[in-house]
Amino acid sequence: MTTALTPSMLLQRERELIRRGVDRCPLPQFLMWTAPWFALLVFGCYAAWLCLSQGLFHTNMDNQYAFGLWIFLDLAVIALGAGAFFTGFLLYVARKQEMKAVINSAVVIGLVCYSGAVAVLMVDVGQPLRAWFTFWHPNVHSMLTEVTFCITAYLTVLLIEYLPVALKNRKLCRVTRYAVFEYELHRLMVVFALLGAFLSFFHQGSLGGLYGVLRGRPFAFREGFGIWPSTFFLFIVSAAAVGPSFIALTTWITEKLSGHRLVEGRVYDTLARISGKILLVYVALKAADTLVWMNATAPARGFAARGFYETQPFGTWILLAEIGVFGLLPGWLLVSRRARASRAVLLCGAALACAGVALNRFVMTIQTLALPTLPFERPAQYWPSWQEAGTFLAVIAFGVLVYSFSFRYLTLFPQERELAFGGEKE
Amino acid sequence: MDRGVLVFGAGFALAVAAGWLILPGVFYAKVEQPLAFSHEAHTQTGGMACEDCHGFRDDGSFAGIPTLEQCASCHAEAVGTTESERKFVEEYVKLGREPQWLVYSRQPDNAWFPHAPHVKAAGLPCESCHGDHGQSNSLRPLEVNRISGYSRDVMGRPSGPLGLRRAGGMRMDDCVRCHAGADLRHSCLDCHK
Amino acid sequence: MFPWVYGFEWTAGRIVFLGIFFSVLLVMFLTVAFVFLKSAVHFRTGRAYFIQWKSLFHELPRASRACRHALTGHLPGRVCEGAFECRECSKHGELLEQGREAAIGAGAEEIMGMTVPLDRYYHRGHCWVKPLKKGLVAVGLDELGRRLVGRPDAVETPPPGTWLVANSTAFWVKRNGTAVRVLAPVDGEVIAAGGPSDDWILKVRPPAPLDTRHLLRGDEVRAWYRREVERLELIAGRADGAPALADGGELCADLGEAFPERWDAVCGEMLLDT
Amino acid sequence: MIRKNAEGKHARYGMLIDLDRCDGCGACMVACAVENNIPPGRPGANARTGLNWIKVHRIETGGRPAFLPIMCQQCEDETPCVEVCPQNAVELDPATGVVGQIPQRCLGCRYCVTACPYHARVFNWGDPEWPAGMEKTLNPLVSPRMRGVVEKCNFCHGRWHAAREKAAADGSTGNGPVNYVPACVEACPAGAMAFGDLNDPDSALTRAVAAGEAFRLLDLLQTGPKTFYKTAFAAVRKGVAGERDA
Repeated sequence: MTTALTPSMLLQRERELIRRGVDRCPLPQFLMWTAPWFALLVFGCYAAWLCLSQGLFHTNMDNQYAFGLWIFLDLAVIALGAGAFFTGFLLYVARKQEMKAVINSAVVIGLVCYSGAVAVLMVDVGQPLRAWFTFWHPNVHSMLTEVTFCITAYLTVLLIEYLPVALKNRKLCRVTRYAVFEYELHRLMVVFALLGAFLSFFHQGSLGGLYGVLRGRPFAFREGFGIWPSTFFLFIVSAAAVGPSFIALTTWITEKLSGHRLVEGRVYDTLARISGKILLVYVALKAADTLVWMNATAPARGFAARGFYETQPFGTWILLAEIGVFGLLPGWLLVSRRARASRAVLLCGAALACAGVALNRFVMTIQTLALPTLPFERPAQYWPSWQEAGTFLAVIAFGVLVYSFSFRYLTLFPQERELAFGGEKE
Repeated sequence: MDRGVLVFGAGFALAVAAGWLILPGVFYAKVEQPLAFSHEAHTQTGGMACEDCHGFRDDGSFAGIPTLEQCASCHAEAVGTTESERKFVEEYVKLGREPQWLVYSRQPDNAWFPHAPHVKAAGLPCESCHGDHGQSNSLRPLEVNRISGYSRDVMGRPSGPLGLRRAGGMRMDDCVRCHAGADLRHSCLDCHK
Repeated sequence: MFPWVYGFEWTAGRIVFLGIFFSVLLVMFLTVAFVFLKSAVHFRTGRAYFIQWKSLFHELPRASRACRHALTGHLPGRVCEGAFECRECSKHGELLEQGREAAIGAGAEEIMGMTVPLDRYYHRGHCWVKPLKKGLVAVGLDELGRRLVGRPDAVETPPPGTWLVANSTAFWVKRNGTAVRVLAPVDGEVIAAGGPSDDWILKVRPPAPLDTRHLLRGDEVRAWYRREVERLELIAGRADGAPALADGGELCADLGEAFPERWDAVCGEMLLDT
Repeated sequence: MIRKNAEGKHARYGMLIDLDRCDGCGACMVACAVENNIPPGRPGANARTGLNWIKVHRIETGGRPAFLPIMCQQCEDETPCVEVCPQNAVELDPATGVVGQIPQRCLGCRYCVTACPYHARVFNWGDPEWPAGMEKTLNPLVSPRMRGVVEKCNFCHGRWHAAREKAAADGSTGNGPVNYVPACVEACPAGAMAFGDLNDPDSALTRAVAAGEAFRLLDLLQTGPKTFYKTAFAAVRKGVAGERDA
């Protein structure tokens, strides 16, 4: 028996993909929301295609500014995506049960951030088809090798972690095979949480090490411990610090956009408290590192630290902002019980912390490359081309779309159904 | 035995056989030389040595396949009675037309293979890479990699376990195998340009 | 990467680095392989359907997961962790030994305007089980279930011979272009399916002797019914324009007709479908 | 990875550039481009997107301007670019001291470009394009590079290959240090550039470096370049090497 598919039947079929007990806007409204993001994605893919098919002259990078907007984006989203590994660690290893409320969302955010970063890296390198060379002929002394290995392995871990979330879709979980597989996989999630934490530890660190080992760039170069420069550890701590903040922020944004309560209030509180504590540790380490660098590392290489901040627009303010406005301030806002009692203040703190880590990645990428090393050089100028910006925006759009679809069809916030009953008793 | 195992085994055998028989043709195209040529006739009957035709230039570079001029110094008129020689003299020598020989050993652009260090300095005989090409009676068709356009080998002979590998292969591994055996370790730019 | 790749050397750095990398890959592979294996074992031992239900069970709101002993007030506030599989529950076993098992009675009870016969067992998914002769049982929707479903467009029953597993799918009711799954109250082989005029829907031959430890009976049913009406009010009253029940009012006879838009959501949630 | 050779000697090729002789004519840049098959710049290419392996910088020193040719400095202590390459596309040849860049192994991540303090590494931002007919003039000893890879000066390795081949043909093993001159040195009309083997105590280069006048760029970064500079003028040295190094 075949019947024509009427629009109302189509809507009904679509509704049946959404779990019972949660409210989602009608399909047309959802499509309206996704349409501009799709448009942005298409535009960005066109920009990326230009770079892939014709060469990177489409960008405004050059032989002095060999890293640009894209590398900054990679570093920033990978730091923000740290919420995935850190939440997993808190839930499965440290047994913080509140994290159950956001773990699925954190996994999707991690997946989005890492896949976006890998995708944009593939546009950024000149010969993406040779990406496998790093695996085949690895130079184990290079920080980038460590990054490549860990990120691909971790992306695999994230995909595996995403599987149970995806298989819990209302239609998919009716397939007994999927449901049983999901159930058993979920029971062993602690293995992947540990693997994720282990891999993240190394690649977040290696991304910092990436700059710390640049002896040719005294602004970035740091002494370290063993094979790892101090930036290795700073990156790990800062990523762990902002991961929970970013989860809190995205959860709140999703709550506002969907118009539903998704997690209990104390989840925000826990996320903020953890984030704030680690952020303060980070600020202390960062300050100590800066002092050592200013007084020992840089002068030993013939560079006065003062000179690094004489290039406009990278004045001393940028260092002060990083440590003060985007470090100490959010750290205090998130740690102080009184301050974070207000949801607005808590979210401000979280936003400042996230902005702070992005600023740090910006400084490490862009300021490092802008500063001259040879005494007669002038500071380099760089402004991204529309192709670079387009590819950047495509990654953002990709992230929003994956998250939106996941939110609609999967259970990102297990408490949502409970909260819809008005209960907050757990 | 389980029927499934049998089916699997048969399928596996079929796949292996197909790969063995069909894949070389997929990867390599066979191209015939413009003229039949017998090395044997020159070396055995004519008593010539390799370097009589394939010599070095003054700057140390290897001259490779002889020019028409070199050939014509003996073959201004037909020396023997074969059909291919008659064709060579009439269609090439008399008309002054260079035969477009296909070179089995043309190297990729980024590889630098000098004959002098191998032949003169290390004293390797030609046969170590080119096999018994010098004693062959006919020219094998050139097997061209359909993607890269390079020859499959430099006319080596079967070697390796079961005789499946050819000496004088054109891959970097084939160079490396010999160099590693001679305990010569290199940097990339030694052989790449 | 591998010893046979050109340029590979057995240096300490390489051994440590690649050793860790391959270990990570191995752990990932082994874990996933183990999960596949474990799943296969569940299918072989017949636990797959129960596990499917168990995994879905934890998605249900707390209000839908109350322990039967919480309903009767013996264990206040207790939430079931065992997917309503009281046969495997140690707590339930303890209480049974203390003689807390309610007895199956006779007659019927009027609860909130609904007739609930007490001569049978009830499953949390609103199916009753009534022992018949020759070791057969009849399975049907209780009155609340019938009012929720109303007059279904179709009831999709499994063909005779199908083996039902308790808490897995028993049959589907179709309405308004969508379908709600009804949970099987007992294990057993389907013998026959009833027509629209029958008050039962399936006749099942469960393994003898009939195990009813996981089913509600007697006093429990009363408490449970009151809780279920409360739950319905919560679910139905959640969204604006939903069928709110006036206190003391009676549930309409056909929810699917009264509120076609919300039928799928309300009926599905009440019947513990996901 | 030390090569065995009959002579048992390894070279450390280096260079000494006399800044007082360089008048910034750019002949070295042209000779380098011709020798190494460097394609003409793309439309809109500038000093920072072009493919020059050697660049002559003009430096204001207060008095007369100085000209400073910079190419790969062939660092030999913890060579910044070698360390960072994820896939061993950059290596320091222990037999010649030349930092080799293998375009066919390069994936174009540009981490080495970032790591080099001398900006001696250049990236192919697009496909190489030669004007019609010009591709026939390419140097067969040097393979042209493709889009998306990094390249840089290797002290004219094509000439080194040719010198080795000649040496082997002449009866040497062809494995020891060979004598050759990079194109820039050959082209310099002022004779400002000297090339030689720093391991050879008798070479003019070694003697000049040993004489103590020579200095290196960014010496304090401890990268150990094998390219030396010299000048008799303190102002020039200060302008080129900075306050601390001077």
